[in-house]
Amino acid sequence: MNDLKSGSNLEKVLSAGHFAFTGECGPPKGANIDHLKEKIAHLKGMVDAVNITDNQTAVVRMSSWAASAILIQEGIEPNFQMVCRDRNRLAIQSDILGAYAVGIRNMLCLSGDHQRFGNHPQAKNVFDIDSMQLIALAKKMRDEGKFLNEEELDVAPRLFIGAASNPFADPTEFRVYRLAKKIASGADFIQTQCIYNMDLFRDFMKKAVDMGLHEKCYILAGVTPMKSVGMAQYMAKAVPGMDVPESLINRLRGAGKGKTAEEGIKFALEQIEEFKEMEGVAGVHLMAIEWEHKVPEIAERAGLLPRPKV
Amino acid sequence: MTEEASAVAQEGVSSVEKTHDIPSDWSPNILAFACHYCAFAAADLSGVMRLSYPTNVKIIRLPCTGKLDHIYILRAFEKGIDGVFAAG
Amino acid sequence: MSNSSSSSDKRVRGSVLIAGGGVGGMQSALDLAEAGFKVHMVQKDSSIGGTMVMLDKTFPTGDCAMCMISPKMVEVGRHLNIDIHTFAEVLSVEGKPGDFTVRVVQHPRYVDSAKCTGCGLCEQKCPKKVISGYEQGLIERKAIYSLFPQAVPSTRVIDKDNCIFFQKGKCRACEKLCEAGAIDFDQQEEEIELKVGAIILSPGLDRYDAKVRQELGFGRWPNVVTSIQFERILSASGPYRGEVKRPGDGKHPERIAWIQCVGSRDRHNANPWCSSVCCMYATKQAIIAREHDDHIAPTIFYMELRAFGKDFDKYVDRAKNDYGVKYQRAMVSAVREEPGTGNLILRYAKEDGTLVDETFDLVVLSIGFQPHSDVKDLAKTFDIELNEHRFPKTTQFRPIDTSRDGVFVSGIFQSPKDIPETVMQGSAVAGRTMALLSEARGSEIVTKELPPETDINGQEARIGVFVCHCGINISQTVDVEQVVESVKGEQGVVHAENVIYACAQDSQDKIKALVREKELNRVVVASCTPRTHEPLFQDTIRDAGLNKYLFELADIREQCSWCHMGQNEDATEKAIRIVKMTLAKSRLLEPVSTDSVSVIPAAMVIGGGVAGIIAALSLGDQGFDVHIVERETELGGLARNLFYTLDKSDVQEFLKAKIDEIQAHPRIILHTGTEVKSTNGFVGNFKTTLTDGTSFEHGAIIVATGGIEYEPTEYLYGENDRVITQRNLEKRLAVGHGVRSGEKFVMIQCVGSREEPDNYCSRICCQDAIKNAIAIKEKSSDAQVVIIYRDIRTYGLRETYYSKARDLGVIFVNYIPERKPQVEVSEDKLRIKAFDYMLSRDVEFEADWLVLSTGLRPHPTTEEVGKIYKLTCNPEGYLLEAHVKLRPVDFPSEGIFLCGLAHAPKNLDETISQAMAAAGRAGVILSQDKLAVSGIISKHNRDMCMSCLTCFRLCPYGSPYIDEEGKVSHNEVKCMGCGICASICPAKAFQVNNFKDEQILAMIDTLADGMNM
Amino acid sequence: MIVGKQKPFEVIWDMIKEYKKVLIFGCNTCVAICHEGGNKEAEILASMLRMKAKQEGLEMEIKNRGIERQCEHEFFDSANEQIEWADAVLSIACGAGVQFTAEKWPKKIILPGLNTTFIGVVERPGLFAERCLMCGDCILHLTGGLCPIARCSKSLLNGPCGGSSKGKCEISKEVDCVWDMIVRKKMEQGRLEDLLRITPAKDWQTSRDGGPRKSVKEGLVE
Repeated sequence: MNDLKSGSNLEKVLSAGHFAFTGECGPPKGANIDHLKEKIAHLKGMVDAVNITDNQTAVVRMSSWAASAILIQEGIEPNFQMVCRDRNRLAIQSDILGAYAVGIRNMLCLSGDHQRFGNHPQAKNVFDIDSMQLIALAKKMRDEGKFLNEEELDVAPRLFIGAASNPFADPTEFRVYRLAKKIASGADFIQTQCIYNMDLFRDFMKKAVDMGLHEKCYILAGVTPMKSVGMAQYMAKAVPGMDVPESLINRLRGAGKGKTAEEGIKFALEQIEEFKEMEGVAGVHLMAIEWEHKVPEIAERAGLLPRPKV
Repeated sequence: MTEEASAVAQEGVSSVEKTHDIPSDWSPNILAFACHYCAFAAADLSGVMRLSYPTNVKIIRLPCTGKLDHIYILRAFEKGIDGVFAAG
Repeated sequence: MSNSSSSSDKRVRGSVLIAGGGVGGMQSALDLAEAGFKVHMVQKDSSIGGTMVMLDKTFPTGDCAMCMISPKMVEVGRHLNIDIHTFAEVLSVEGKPGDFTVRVVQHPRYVDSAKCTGCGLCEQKCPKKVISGYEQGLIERKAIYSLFPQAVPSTRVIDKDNCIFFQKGKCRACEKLCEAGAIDFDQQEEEIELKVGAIILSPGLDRYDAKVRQELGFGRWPNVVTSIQFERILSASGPYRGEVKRPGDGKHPERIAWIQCVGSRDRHNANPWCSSVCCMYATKQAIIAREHDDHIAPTIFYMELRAFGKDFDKYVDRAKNDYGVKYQRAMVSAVREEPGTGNLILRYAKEDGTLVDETFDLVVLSIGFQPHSDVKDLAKTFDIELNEHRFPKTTQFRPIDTSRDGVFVSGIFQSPKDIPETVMQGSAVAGRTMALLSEARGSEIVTKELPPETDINGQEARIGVFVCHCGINISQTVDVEQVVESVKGEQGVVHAENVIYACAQDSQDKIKALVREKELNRVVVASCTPRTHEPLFQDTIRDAGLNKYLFELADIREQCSWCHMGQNEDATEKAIRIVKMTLAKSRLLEPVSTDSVSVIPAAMVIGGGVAGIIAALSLGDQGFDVHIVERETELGGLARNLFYTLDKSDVQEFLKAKIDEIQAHPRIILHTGTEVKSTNGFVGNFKTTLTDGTSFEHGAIIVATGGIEYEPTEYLYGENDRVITQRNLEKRLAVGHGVRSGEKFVMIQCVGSREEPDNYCSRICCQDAIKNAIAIKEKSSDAQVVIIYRDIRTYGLRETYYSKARDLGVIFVNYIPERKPQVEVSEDKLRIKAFDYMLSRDVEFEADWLVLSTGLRPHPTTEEVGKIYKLTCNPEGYLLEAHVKLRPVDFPSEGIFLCGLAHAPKNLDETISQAMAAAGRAGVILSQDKLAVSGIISKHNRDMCMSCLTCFRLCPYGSPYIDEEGKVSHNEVKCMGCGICASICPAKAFQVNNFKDEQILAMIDTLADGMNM
Repeated sequence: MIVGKQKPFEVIWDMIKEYKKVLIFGCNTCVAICHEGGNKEAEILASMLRMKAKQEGLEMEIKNRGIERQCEHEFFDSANEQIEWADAVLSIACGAGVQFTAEKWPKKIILPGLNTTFIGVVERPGLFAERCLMCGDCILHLTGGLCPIARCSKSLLNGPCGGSSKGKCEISKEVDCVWDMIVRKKMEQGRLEDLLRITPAKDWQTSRDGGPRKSVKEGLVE
């Protein structure tokens, strides 16, 4: 992994063998860039790159590549997320070119949540291609310098291609194969869904390692600290593909009033400690949803600071 | 909300049912559909027992209430019959 | 009419005398008449109907008893080959099987049945009131009366003892009023001689006279009633119109007590037998009473709860759980009235022995059955032997044969039983008789010769309208002339007139004449209900050459004049409207041609156990080919493990004799070691292929797949070889193992029965235990036998064996399922601990043998066979009959019948009865040359059909099917004309004959046209 | 078959109320099978609309009739007279039938009474379920006979996505995850390797995305 594919900070951190640490931020529901800047300020210097979500949960927000561009202005490296729900292959390719042109170097390829539960359920979805095909498309543009239709493009967008993996969705026995498929399609790094069921994740990683997947790709474990018992219950019940063990909910409940958030952070820290040692895990992706200001504290307590300069 | 449903909601299209004021001397005309084997027999028995009920009830015999077609009920209402009673 | 060949010198006659017109007798009559035998029914009462007509509703469906039985009565009354002799009695019987001469006395009714139209006017006007026996003394009737409103025949009868004219020489009000001139005070007793081939006795039973039990207060306290009185109280057509009131003061009772076993199971004051039905009818009455008035709190005082029949326990559970019926196990020692309130104080001992006085508002005495007081005379008349209890002597293996050949017995007269078993035996004696008289089948029946039908194709409607006065039944309320005037000039009406009695012979003749004279092609009669009178008028116009479906009846009596009395103007208007609606339909009536299909005179019996064997023999003896299909290599089924019956008959000897008979029978073909692979076709025309490749055609199917015995896992069975089943014990005793003096036997009842997952009574185990206990005691009187039981359910005459076992010193210990007996093994001895619920203390027994009374289960093949023929099973896996009360051996699908353990657990004699019943029912079909398809069926228009399968999925009778071309076709033979297909078809590809959409819509439109809006 | 659903009564009423003579025109094939557009439904709808007209005090004549299929010329012959009579025809056929009626009667007002919903099967009596999206390039041989284009909410060709949970789709617990079904079926058949291959981006030209389609049967076409 010596020849850098994109030269992004994230890629450099990972290829240098550091334990990577990425954050996440949702663009504003409006054109309020001040609020965006305020949120990302908490992350500056705390993480190696910040994922900028793309109309996450099918709720309309500022476009992810525009928000990514603002991050670049602020001196923070974005991880530009792109979903297949809202664009056909024409728009996807033009957006990739545009993103690269404004300096974006990381792109996370996703299928995207269905619009049914977003704020425009009346929308016609696109899904011209799926996430797997998006990965392959990005790789083709970068490595072959070709559009999907085999036409040559002049300057290839050199992106560090990421993909998501949810070890907890069903059918669980297929999940590691799907990971392998994404890697085979061209994913350079993987960010997983939030992990709460450590037993299942350990098992998943063991299989991935057995298949040698960790040698072909960097796997970043997803962590979202629980803020409250209510949040844990909501995630357990309402978020598809989320596996929150009853024991964790009980642990949070047992922490007592006013102390659940701290207990949630403690659990996240324990997880990060384990991921540092876990074979095949190359870093942590911290999704502190609307809790960006807690990222420095968590990074600090997790012993992840300072972030390496590469 | 579908386009249609919202059209209904926005344009305030009148609902299917319309209510009317009922005059005080009004009495309803009622049509009963009765299964030959049970309800029609019950109607017979009420006669045998000389049980009295208003004359504005008429009965159409069916071989079984399974034969009761949607259109029978609709036609009755359409023609101005006030109440339909299906028994079987 | 013409007699189709009869000669008096023939040895075997094709006619049957049935003494008794209850539900059992009617079943026999209809089966026999349909199967080609002439039937003479002799009934002592003035109407047929028997006991069932007095009942309000029947369990478990809550169907109205009269609604179920009334169509049957009408059918019997109208059948061309059933002659009813009511108000008549048999005087003597001479001759031999095949050729009896019976003398019958016909008592005078003083009403000429040929003239009486049953209009009932005489009854209304008769000034003399008499206590009504039918209504159990709760209200009065008139001196000229009909037993009940739906009586068949409807001819009234004058009660001579109470008639003012007969007693005082003046009045004759009825005679003056009768427009038909039917009153005949000079009528004399008549004697008739009947020649018949066989005799069926089905005269029913009397009920115990509750006054004998003085301590219970019946006859003394007005609010103590008998169960039959309570049936009338509950009945919507009864004395209180279905309102639950007490006779004493008309108040609505809330606390109602039932006292069970009044007159039953009591050797000292009453009858020793169990009446079989009281536990269930009391439960039913409690439920129905609650349904009438939910303030009612029922309590049933009982000693043994005998819910032994199919789904009976479930019904009792429903009573307890859903209706709050309280079951109190206690003997009520006295009932006395609380002064001033009319309430009743019951004294009884609670489980713990304390004496309690509890107050109730109404007390119902569950009175049992007993033979009529003149039963000995009856036995003498028919020359049959009675048993010690004055019931006809029968045996376990020949349950419906009396001591006299050719004289058979059925129903409660044979022994106490409920309605379905009575109906079953009704069909069984019919089957038995069909076999006896098979060579004379068809020899004495009359068939009707009809003129050719007029072709009305293309003709405009020419309608004749006849409006009936029904004496004054209609005309006193409805202006009949005005009705006639109103229809004159209506489209298509070419004749309209009013007649005094449309159903009288002169009117019938007039209608026929007018059809010919005025070339009528539709006839409308406005009179009474089509339910009873439509067939009569249909026959009339058919006699005049019109297709019978060109007739339509307008009901202006039951549904107009009778329910709008005193509202003459409105009633007349309504009558006009009804007639015009009927006219609208009539204009659109079309002739309906009824098809018929041939019948293959052969049957297939699935299962070669006792049920299958008996059914096959009966059918073979009736003259039909029979294929028995038995999956095992040997016949006999479960009976191979039985050795003797309660009355000590030898089962193995019986079985061997029957198998020999089967093997020697020229008409029976045995297929053993094979099973049904598939059956195609429909009633009359089935084709079956067996797994061994054999295939054959047949017209009927009898499902007798039998049962298996539960293999216990409880009470150390299989672990200790001293723990055995009743069947093991029976074999030991039968093959000659002696019983040591002092040998100790403990029996536990309900092993694997009446508990989840098999929460039903297996019916046979109580009597099995008692049978074996008696056998032990008879081998060694000082052997110890203990029976640990929940309820001893020795119903009917079996009860006497229970008493006998007690007399022999068998110890009975009552347990409740919450505290089951415990079994321990210590030093080679079995120790059984139990909690005796009655004595409320722990008891302990040492035993050499622990005998488990294990239940029955349906045979596993029952479900498979059920799937082949689309038969449904109850949750326990027993096949569901077409109707629990009146069609106990039929299935909803025509041509398929049921008997034996596949239906429900039952004793050997009951299996034999049911097998003969199934054979009788099958015989009815197989004896037809052609099966007529009903006219009222759904017609399928294949051009309009797009095979959406909606009808195919929804038809309850499976008449739409997917044909060879893969499209939906309709098998009209299976169609019952319910019209579900027509009302649901999205393409409107179905129309029901005589109920076509256009016909119904025309009626609706005509109704609407006449409304004041 | 084609599955449809009758439009809300109010919507239908709004469409027809301005006309004096209205024919409710049923189609007795696909939409009759799903009990939305056959003779019976035409009869019911006509009756209800007549009542509505009466309640609204409008002088209208509303009749009903149906033909075998509204997508073929010849079947129309038997209904010509009534269509001619009507000011407006409310066709309760699928969208194809409505349009074909409109094409055949260019001067007539032809209105749709149904929403044409999907091509599906009778899963249980009364329960119709979508099976095919008519993409014009069938891939069922790759996916164990289960179509992810029609039955995956996102039409993913390389599923299942991360929202699959206990065999259900992320959009609703009422919707089966077809990819879950595909994976399990392939595993049962021992053909999981089929799913390890990456399915490339689909050529949607054969689908509606290639513009309105026609199909020619050589030898039959005139």
